[in-house]
Amino acid sequence: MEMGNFPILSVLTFFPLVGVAIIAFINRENVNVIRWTAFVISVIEFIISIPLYFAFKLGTPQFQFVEKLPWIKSWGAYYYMGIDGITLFLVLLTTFLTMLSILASWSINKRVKEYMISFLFLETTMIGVFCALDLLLFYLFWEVMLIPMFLLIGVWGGPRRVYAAIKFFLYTMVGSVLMLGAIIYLYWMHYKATGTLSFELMELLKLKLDPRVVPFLFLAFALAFAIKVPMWPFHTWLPDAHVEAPTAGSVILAGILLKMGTYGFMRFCMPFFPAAVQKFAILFLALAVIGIIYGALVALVQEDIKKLVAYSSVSHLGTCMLGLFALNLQSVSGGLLQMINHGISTGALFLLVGMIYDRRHTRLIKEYGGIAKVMPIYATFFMIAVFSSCGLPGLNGFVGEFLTLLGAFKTYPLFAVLGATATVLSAAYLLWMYKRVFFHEITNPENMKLKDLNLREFIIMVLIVIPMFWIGLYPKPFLERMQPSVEAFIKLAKGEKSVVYQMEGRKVNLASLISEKLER
Amino acid sequence: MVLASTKDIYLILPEIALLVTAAVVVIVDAYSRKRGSFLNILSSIGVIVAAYLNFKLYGDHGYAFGSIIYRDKLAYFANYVFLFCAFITCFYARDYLLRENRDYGEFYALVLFATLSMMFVASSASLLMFFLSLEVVSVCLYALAGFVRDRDLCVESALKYLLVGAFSAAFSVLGMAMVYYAAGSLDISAISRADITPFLAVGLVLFAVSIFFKLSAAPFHFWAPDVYQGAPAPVTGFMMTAAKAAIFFFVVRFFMMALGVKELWLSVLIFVSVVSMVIGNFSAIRQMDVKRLLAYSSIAHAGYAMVAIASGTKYGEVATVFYAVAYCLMNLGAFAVISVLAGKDERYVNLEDLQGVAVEHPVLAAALGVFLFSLAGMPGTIGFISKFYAFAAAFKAGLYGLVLFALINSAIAAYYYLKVVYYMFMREPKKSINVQVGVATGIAVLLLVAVVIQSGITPDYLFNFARMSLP
Amino acid sequence: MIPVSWIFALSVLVFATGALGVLIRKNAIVMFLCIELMLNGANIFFVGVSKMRGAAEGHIFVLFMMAIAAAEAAIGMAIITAFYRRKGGVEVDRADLMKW
Amino acid sequence: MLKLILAVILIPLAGAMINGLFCWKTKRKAHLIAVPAIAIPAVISLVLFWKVAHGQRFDGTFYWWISVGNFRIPIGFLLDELSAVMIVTVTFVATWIHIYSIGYMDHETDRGYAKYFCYLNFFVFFMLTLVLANNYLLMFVGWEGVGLCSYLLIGYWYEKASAANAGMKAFITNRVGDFGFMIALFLLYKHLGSLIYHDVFASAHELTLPLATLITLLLFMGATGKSAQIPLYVWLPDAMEGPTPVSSLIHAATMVTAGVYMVARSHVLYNLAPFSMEVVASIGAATAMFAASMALVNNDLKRVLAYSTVSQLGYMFVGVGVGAYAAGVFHLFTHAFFKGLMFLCAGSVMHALHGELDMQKMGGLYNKMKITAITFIIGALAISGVPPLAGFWSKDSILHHAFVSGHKIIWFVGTVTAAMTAFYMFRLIFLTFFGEPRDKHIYEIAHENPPVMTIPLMVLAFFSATVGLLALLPGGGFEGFLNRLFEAAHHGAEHAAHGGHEAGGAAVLILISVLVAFMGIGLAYAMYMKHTPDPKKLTERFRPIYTLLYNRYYVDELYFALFINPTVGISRHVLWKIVDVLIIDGIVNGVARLCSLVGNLIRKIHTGFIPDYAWAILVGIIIVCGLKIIF
Repeated sequence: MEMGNFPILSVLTFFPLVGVAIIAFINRENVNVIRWTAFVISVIEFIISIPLYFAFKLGTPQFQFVEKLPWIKSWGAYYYMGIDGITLFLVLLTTFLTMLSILASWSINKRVKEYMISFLFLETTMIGVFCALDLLLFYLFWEVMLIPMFLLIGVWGGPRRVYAAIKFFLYTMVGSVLMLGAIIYLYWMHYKATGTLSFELMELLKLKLDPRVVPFLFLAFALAFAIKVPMWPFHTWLPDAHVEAPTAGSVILAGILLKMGTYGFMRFCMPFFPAAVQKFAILFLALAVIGIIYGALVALVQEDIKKLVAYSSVSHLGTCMLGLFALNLQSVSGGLLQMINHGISTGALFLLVGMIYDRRHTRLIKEYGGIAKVMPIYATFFMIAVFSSCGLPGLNGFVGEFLTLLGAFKTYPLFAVLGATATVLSAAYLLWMYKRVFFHEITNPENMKLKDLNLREFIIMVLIVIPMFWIGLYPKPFLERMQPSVEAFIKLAKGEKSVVYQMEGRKVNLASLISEKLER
Repeated sequence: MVLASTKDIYLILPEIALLVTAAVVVIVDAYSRKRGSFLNILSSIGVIVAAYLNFKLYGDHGYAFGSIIYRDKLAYFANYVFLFCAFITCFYARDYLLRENRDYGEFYALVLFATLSMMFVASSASLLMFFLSLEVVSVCLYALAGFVRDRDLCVESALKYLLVGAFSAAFSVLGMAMVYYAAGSLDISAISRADITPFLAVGLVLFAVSIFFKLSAAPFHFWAPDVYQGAPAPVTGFMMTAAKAAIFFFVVRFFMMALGVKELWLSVLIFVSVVSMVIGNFSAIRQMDVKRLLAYSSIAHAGYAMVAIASGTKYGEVATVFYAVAYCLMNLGAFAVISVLAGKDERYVNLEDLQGVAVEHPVLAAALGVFLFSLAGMPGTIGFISKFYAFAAAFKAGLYGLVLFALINSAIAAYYYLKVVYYMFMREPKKSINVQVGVATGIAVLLLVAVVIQSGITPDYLFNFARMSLP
Repeated sequence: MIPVSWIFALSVLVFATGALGVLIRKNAIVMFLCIELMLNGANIFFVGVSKMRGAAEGHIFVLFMMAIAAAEAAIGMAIITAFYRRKGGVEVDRADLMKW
Repeated sequence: MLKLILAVILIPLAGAMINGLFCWKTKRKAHLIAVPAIAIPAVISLVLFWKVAHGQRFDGTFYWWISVGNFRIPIGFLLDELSAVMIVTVTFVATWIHIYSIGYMDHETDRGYAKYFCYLNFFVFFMLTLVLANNYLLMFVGWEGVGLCSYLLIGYWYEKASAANAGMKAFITNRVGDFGFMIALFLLYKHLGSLIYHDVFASAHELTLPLATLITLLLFMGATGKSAQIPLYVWLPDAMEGPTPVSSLIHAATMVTAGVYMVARSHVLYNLAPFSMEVVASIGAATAMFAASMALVNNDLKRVLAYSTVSQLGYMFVGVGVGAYAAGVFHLFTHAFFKGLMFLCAGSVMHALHGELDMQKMGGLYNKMKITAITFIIGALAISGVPPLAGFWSKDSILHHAFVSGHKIIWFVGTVTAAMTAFYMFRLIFLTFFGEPRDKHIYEIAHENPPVMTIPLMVLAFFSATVGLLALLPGGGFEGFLNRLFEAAHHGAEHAAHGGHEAGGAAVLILISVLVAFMGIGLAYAMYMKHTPDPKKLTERFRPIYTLLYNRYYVDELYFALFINPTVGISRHVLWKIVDVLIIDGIVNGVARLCSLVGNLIRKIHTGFIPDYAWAILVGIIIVCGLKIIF
């Protein structure tokens, strides 16, 4: 499929803003019109993103669909967008989950207009984060993203929403200001070395840094991303934010936002400072493993379903980090795939929890029991999601988890073995929860009259279950698209700077495109 | 010897335009109370004329009136900034004044007088000229602060401003006298050539007191929360922005360009910067009065700007100038919104009163949100660009520790901005706030929102403009 | 001829007296007068230095200063009057609405 | 051949999908889809078996599943003697159990009925994947997949708390074993670079002894989970909460033998690691006896059978552990028939008694349920090792191999266990089918079940009685057929083992094991028919032992006290409440609170009093001047 000069990434990034503009002019009383508009926009967005998958060139680690325009000329900052095998699926995941999340937001009745505006705005920033190849541009999207998420949690969240929203915002902010400092340092070092100002990823990757400073820079970046991942012990914002956020917010938070942390490690933190990666590998592997086990153990004893899923995220993301820091092809591919998997399976779990919450307005496990009898379809989907999350072979979770641990075992057997305990623990906490919620007799009379999924919810679940089986049974399309980029990442993170990315031959330039169109 | 050559007059044409306008305003106001409501248009036109003249003059360098006024691109650029602030203030203040039944021409006249004095502050080539114009600005602002003279808060803030301001000015005079003794002249060029003796240094420090004072930099900031809280919102907006910007421009001209920061000032600047950030940010955390909160925030911002000043490099100069501009835009906007939200007699300035505004006035709340996020330094707004560049400049100059401190501070600062957003967006409205948004205010706010966001996303125009204004 | 240091000493003395007045008095008018005293203390030094150098600059400066002080006094009195009207006194501890 | 194999695997999957997705359409007619979905593969399996018997093998790839760098895993299948035996066993037994289920599950709701058959087909799909895979990872897929189905089917009556718990327990316990399995796979990949059997076995000799030992032990850890060996056997007795046909198919005939299959499949690796072999054999023997001892006193019909299964699985591991892979698999094969049969019989009794399982309430049922009783007795005789029934041949072969390979103790344990087996089986028969009815009401309602249930019983009984005779086929019989596979890699490690029924010593061994079987039966007859010695008195006499046995050695309690409760307790009270909430979040919130506190202090310096402000300015000036002068 030939993309021509179509600036697909820009369109993807800014199309939701068109939706924002449209919704801004709809009367706030027309709630359904607003919902449908938002949904249609997100569907179109998803459809626009599909060609990425087909047009993506295999076998090259270079960035594709690249667009480069001068942005802040006096600072040497560019509007520089592009994706590679690492981000391709993250972008697709974003458009996909946003679509589902909006569809799952029908139960929002309060200030729907603002809600949908925030959501679409959030989508813009998320795609921007994944596509930006200029550090300043990245930082822009990275930080701006906090605002809509802050509002989503804070306005439409649960009882402790404000605490959670502010905690989320400030925690992330603390991390990112240090990263900003490191970015500034790199910026000046690059200027010193070459005499040109640039925030470009590829340019900055070429830098030779003072080995005494590298650890500090690495830690500054790492802190920002570790908070986002979240790695133990920077995880405590997560349960709060997840629990308090509205369903769709949790889905996006778990599905996309956490991935930005791991993505940041892959794209920036580790390639920039290979020396520090070596130095700190053990520390980060240890934290990852602690996160895996700790997250699982704490999840085991949660009383709130959503909190349980939140802690399970800590555990799962630990696996991703384990994969990244083990630095071999299998582990990193697995870690990357696990990022996608976690987005899907945990996203599905949050959606499901949201559905039951809409009905009963509680998420406490003890309030339930025997739901399987009254909501068989729901129970089935929940079970699929549970098994996807705990890595049952044949579903997506297994492929990622197994690859990660397999690869990690090659380089760090001990950590991999410890990480593998997650397979036992995840089964324990998920099935125990499942048992308490769905099995046994119905003791609470309120649960007797629960209605099974309606058509809308059914469609959501069917849509999200499809990729679970797809990745579980035929992960090849995913893995083969990732592989060259993963290989390049490993080389970079190991300090082989000879494989720095080159620019794609063809640049898509929005301005020239527009002028071209005008001339015709 | 002629008292003033044509060239002299020519170079200060913008000021003259303002002077004339102010005079006309006073006269019109005196003779026809009824037409008072159009005075904002009149003064806005005067400001535009001045801006036009400024535009025409842009690029004409040179001293005027001997060696007390120096016009260069920096001065013209500064003029634009003051004129913009004055324009916005005059333009929307009418809505406020009408609501408070204080639609007096003096207001506009005082704003215009203050503005023209600020223009002199930014282009003064002598400490004498600086001090005189600054005092004129101050006198105008004393009057403006107490403009609503039957409001207790206003009167109180005017008194505090007057007494503390005059007190600190006196130190400046003493300092100037010492400088005059040590350097033999008050001309900036002469001072920069003089040997730095301890006497001169102490003189300069004493002189700098009124600069720090006006910048509301700690520990000379104590008046700021009270005055900013008490003064009428448009006045606060004006004096928080234009008056401070004037000082920033002078600082760039005097301390950075003429004297050089490195040996002379670094320790003082770092101290003041750190203390300002700490006091400003921490005091704001528990603050419930939105005006006072922004006042504390402005103290912290003085600290951030000081980071840029401390760098002392060319980058630092650009950063300082740009910071001043950004700061003006954000705070003008914030106070324009507050002037509306506060309601009659500014009764609703407590966060508790503002809770849930977003439900009934989403656009207004969103606009304030934009300004607050900009103040917090969120990317996508001008606040980020200015802060980034300020820190980058200091970083380049090797002030790693200071930058780190400032970065952490700006993360802490995010809390209280978020707090305001939280009250506006995330609480249910307690009572219906009867808010009338005047057309002028609406236009001003939207304009400022547009500029803040536009300059946050594509800062090139504004940034280059600021950079070009420096040699 | 009196040495400059003496003039400086006198000027600082006057200045300090004024400053002390501001620091310890509560009456707004007295405080304001003390500030005038401080200004005049500084002015003494200006005049002295000017005299010593035989230049007119200092003298001119002092004249400007007095003009400014007059303007300030005018506006100051207006404010203090307004204050008196609202608070029934000119003691600065009556200004206690705004703190913290 | 690939097409046939795919047909075998995918037809059950298709059946499961149809019943799963359209359960509200298929309802009562679910079996019309489910039974053919197993029967057809059964026929195809026979065809495949036929081909293998004539020397054909298949090892091929369907498609590449995971492929990252040099880690390439196909969805690929291996059909050789071992897998051929397995698929025939699985599909054949499964077919009859499906048919039996039609009658057994007729009380279920419409949806439940369809769901049941869906799960059952699904299970067969995974079981076939497990045995047909040509690499460890795909085997692992089947391995976990059968675990999933086991979970679903044990928890089929999820409204019963015990069923829900048992399902969860089964899955999690299995996961513990799978943990070891996974690590073994990691090791294999790390050191051999592949997980495909062909490559692994071809390069297995490169493994050092410790490594081979470690890998095989970890694999065996997986096996202990799936095949319910010490220490992970605890889930199997509880698994009896599932419908009885499920216990029969999954927890007796097929799934639980997957561990044995896996060890047999990995014989190349085990041959490299003598120590692991010893461990396998020892654990097998220990489990055999241990489980049998618990079966002695249990009064629950199904649980006795469950312990018996655990015990018999122990035998199988003894077989593979002493290197007699063929014997182990042979026992697996015969066990599938007679244990499947006995479970179905137990189910038949249960069905007739509306779910009653307590043997103490039964008695004399022979009169009411002749077919069930007779078929059960056939099964019991088979398991007790009474010639010429199936169990005799396979069990004896294992004991024989154990003895001749020098594992005298293991042989002794196995023989004693054989006696115990005979005893508890006949104890069960006497208590259930003979003697006086102990509960009138239960006796009243008892009735023979419809043919749809009895015909499978009879078929399986027939095979239980006769499959052992396969050992007599020319060319070494059943074991000879399998040894075509095992011998190839054997290199004479266990040369004298196979076909050892001719030697004189062997005859003595046979005699001993037949004797102990009859001793066991006789003792059971004496105690439960003649009451000499009276079981009650014995119980009184050996009260502590009885209590220990009756309470299953308190192992479950021990596990709870040692692992589960501490884990949950520490997680809740230490990790969550203290580490997470108090310490980590406490620090986070503490920083925030500290900032707030400091903020409140700092803002108090703005007193609002003008002279104070003047003082501040003075202090500021002094500090600034000081700084200026010092620096």
